[in-house]
Amino acid sequence: MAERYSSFTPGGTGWLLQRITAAFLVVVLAFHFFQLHFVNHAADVTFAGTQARMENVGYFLTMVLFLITATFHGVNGVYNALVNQGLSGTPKKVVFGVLTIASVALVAQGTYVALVMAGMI
Amino acid sequence: MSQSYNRGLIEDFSRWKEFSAGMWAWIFHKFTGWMLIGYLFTHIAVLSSAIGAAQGETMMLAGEQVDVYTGTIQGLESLLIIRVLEVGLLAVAVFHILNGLRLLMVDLGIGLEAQDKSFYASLILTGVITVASVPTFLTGVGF
Amino acid sequence: MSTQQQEPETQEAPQDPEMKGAESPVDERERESGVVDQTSADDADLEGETVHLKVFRYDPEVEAKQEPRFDDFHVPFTKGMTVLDAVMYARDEYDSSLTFRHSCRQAVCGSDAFFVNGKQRLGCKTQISELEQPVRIEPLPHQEVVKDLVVDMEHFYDQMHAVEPYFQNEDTPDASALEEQRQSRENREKIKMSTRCIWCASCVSSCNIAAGDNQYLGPAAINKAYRFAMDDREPEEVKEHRLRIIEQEHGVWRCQTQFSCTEVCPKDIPLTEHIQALKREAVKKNLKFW
Amino acid sequence: MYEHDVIVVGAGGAGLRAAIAAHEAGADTALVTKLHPVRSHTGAAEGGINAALQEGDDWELHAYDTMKGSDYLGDAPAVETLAQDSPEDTMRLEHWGMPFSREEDGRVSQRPFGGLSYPRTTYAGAETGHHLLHVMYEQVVKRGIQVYDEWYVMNLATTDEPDPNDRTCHGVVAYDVQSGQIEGFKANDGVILATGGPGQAFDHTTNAVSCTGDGHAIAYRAGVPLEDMEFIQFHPTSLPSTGVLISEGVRGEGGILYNEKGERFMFEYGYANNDGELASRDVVSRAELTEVNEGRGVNDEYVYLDMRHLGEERILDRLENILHLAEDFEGVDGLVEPMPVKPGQHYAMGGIETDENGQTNIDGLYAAGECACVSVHGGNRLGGNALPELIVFGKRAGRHAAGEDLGDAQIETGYGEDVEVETDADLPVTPGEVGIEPADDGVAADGGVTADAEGLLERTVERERERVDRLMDKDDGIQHAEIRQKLQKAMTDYVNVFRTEEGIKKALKVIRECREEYQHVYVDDPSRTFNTDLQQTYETRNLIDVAETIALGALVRNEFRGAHWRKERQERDDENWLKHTLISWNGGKPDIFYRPVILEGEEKTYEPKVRSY
Ligand SMILES: Cc1cc2nc3c(=O)[nH]c(=O)nc-3n(C[C@H](O)[C@H](O)[C@H](O)COP(=O)(O)OP(=O)(O)OC[C@H]3O[C@@H](n4cnc5c(N)ncnc54)[C@H](O)[C@@H]3O)c2cc1C
Ligand code: HEM
Ligand code: SF4
Ligand code: F3S
Ligand code: FES
Repeated sequence: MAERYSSFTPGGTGWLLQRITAAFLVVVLAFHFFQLHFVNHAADVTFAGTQARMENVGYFLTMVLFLITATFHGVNGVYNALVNQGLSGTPKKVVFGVLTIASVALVAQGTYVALVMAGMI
Repeated sequence: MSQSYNRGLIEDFSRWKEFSAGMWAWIFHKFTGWMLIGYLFTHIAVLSSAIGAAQGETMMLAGEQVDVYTGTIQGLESLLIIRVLEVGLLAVAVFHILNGLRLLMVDLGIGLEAQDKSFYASLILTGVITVASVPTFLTGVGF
Repeated sequence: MSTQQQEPETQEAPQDPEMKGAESPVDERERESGVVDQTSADDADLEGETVHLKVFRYDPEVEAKQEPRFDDFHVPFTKGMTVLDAVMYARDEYDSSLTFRHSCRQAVCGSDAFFVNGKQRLGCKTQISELEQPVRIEPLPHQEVVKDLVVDMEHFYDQMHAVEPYFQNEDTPDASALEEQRQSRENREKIKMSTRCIWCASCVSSCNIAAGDNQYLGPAAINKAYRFAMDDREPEEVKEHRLRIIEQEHGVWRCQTQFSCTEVCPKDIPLTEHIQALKREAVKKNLKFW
Repeated sequence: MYEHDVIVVGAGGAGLRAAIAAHEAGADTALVTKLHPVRSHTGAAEGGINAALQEGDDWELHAYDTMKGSDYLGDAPAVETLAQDSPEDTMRLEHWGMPFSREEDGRVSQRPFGGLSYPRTTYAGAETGHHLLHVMYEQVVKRGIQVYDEWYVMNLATTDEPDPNDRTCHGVVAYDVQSGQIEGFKANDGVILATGGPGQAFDHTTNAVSCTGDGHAIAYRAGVPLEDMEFIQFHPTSLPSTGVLISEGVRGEGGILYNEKGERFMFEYGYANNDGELASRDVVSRAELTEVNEGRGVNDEYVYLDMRHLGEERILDRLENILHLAEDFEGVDGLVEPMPVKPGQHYAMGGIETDENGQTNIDGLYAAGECACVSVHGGNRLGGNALPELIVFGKRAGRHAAGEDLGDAQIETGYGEDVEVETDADLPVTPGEVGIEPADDGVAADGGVTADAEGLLERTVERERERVDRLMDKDDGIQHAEIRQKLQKAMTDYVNVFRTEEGIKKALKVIRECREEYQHVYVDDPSRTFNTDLQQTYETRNLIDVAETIALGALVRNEFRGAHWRKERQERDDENWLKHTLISWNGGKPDIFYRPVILEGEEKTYEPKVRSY
């Protein structure tokens, strides 16, 4: 009965953020693909070129935000998929922890790389 | 129930032939989502070579001394397999985007009756866009 | 029903107590589904022939049936035969131990949802002539099998009960004064489809999420919650309370809009639409607090 | 053994309402039902609930219509109670959230119905019964009333004093369908039977497969008379293969009935030269059956109801759901083909004799709903009068069983000294039990030990366990399905809309044969888990008893009243027949007796009117 469903953690925020990040990602991802495969061919990417783009503050911020949203969106998506498959109890907590650490690491590393590219470090 | 029979999930995936549009969309979306997040991790790993490049590390690429970042990327890009994988990635991303848009519509309660049609549309569009970008992706590979 | 002697008095408007679809505002959706399923191959082709059924058998107590198997039955076809008619025939004529739930034979009791040729369907509402042969009849997937086509429904009932499936308004008018709570036609229309659920569990059985996450409320229970949350006769606080129930982690958010539930529902309830509407309501409610 | 104050058997509209009422009156209440409550056949009702709600209408008009509809065989106290209580009880359903159809101003809608002088049929779309059932189940969930679902009640635990009127009911014996376990349910205050109709006594019925008259039969065998069983309502347009009802709306819109030769028989053969297809239900039913009997039926079974000439547009607009029904349940596309239809058993006016508080002659035993006969419907039930009966008399039975004082009942019950006994019925065979074995009697043979309810219950449980063992241990003989089919066919052939003395006698003979065959019945399924074979074998026995009372009643009542038509005497006979037919089991030797109908109401006496149509 009702007790079975007593985990009163509203999942609504995650759900909403997943949609909002998705909407944001549509734009940025399309832009990103276009930029690096059609405008500049990936094969022609050089460090200098990357540096030039990254030095533009707007581009830099967009990319960092891109990274953060994509990480959240992707990792949250993976987590949800696992919960959908019935993940619960301790394994669920463990997975949550691992995924959180992985995303923090990813965002940290990515931001660091971006800062380097922008020549700020 | 102490005595009852659990048929487990056999009927889930051994019955793929009977799946309907919404189900396929879900499976594909899941699959493409996982590919994308996987790629994101690799992507950042590859780009991390920029750190070395900034510190002046270099490597040999096609007989030339270049910085590690340029070298890694261009080295990878010169491999056909990577180019093909990239087309795959594009397909994956495009489908995920299009179906993602479809899902956003569904969340807003728009066009629910046409959900199967919009799934087929996403599939077809994905195919078209992918095929159309093959030339762009494959230019100059390995030559 | 009308007695003989009253008949002339009501002749100008022959009214039927059992009038079906007599409701005045004609529902759009009902019209749509009016596009009748294609009547397949001429029934005449089948007349005089037998229908080949492959029926899932399991019984924990009978040795030969402890390991599930499929039994073949060849049932003489008669025009208009439904899947339920066919299994009833097989039971009455060939094997009285063939077990399945059934009662009304008219799609109102919800007891005979089976997995027929790979889809959740009500046995009594499925014409056998529309199916490919052999007709495979299995118990509903994702529920434990008790015996043959009978599945354990306890979990389904628990889920239904978990959403507090009863009207809550402490402040109703006086019944003896014959005063009702007013409800607009629009509001009734809005909840109409959701009130048609017959608890057959087809939807839940078709949903992959419900299969994976046992705690997921599932489309039927969420639809039940919708039926009350959207009913204007309940006060605002109750609605909020209802939203709190369905927005738990294993509530509406688990739904991945697979649409299978909507597709199999024998009562044509737009389940996905109702689930999505509740997600939006829940988000709206939460945004209010920010 | 389980123990509660009030045990309600059956969880359709009547049972649920009774349970709610008993619970509200403070009793520890439990529902024991062979189907999960929401599966009950109340869910099939479509039309509506009669209640005098509007201004301009009042209960007296409703009572008058009902009495007239009953062909003056309803008991005034019951009829008036129904009409008086229905408005408030219907309103209460609304307060419990029932989604009634609405008017522009937000009030509940009411529509006109056959036989009603005012539009007072309150409805919720075309699925009133479904909503009524679900709303009341919701209230049961809300109140946390214990439900034993998929428990099949096999018998009552009743003491065995020689005079049934002295007996007391202490509970029921039921078996858990899922596990096969047989248990006693002790009722401290009362047992309420709400087991629904006996439609399965016929092979063609709009009733569910589960409508097997179990409550009728167990009460009957325990010593409660069955009343007015011959009054069975038949609906002229039900689909041949399933019994699903095709509404009168089709004929109302201009649908035409044809026989096999393509003749519009209602006119061609003069069944109703004025009204044609729009003649009343029993007229149309008899016309259809005459066609079939005289060889003009399609496949010797049914006739055609054709609506194609109405045009697709009109059909889609007004009768769209009929298309679905014909398609889903008969595989016929009403736009291209005519629909096959035939008369089907629809409702039983008679049942377990009770007073207006739901009480039977046995202390502690109540009945409500279609299985009971209070009687409000008399010779014929008006459309929309069964659902109010469920809530009004369900509620009363629940409250009374829980100990509330509802005042003294005016309706008498039981087979007493002062009743008129039928002594010269010309019976072709002896009715009743063949070679009665003690175990097959309705009461525990314990020499009148009444003091110890628990002991009584244990003995009754033991008896049923033995019976089950006997049925299961036997390895050959005859299977219940064969007997049931034979019984149903005989009832449909001979005790249908069309009744002749000769036919009914044939039916009684077949019933006798069925009884004899039932001596050899065995259950083939060896499993205790969900053994529906066993359950149905029990049900078939009940059907035999119920069918017999229907046939007996039909045989003795030599007149045409309400739904009961007799070839030998095609008119109403108020002189001799303003009385109820009652049949008492009498330890296996049925007795037929009569009780005068009560036509004196609270304020006025209902004077029988001449029937005209
Ligand atoms: C197609 C159709 C349309 C109708 N339309 C209308 C209408 O429009 N208006 C109207 O007023 N009336 C209508 N009626 C009549 C009305 O619906 C019924 O008379 C009424 O619903 C009967 O209700 P009930 O509670 O007595 O029995 P049911 O609803 O039949 O319930 C019987 C209950 O008893 C239980 N039970 C039976 N035997 C046992 C046992 N041995 N052990 C344990 N449990 C048992 C069952 O599980 C079930 O829960 C219609 C009937 C039909 C068939
Ligand atoms: C570009 C635009 C994108 C859109 C419109 C989009 C949309 C969505 C939506 C709506 C969901 C939720 C599905 C659901 O809960 O029902 C989702 C899931 C997911 N997305 Fe995206 N997404 C986008 C980009 C990305 C990117 C860049 C990644 C990878 C980093 C990603 C990874 C995922 C993953 C892993 C899931 C979970 C899949 C699952 O259910 O298993 N998405 N996406
Ligand atoms: S929502 Fe539809 S499929 Fe689900 S239980 Fe209700 S009627 Fe059955
Ligand atoms: S199938 Fe399941 S995922 Fe949602 S739309 Fe239906 S509940
Ligand atoms: S038998 Fe009742 S829904 Fe099919």
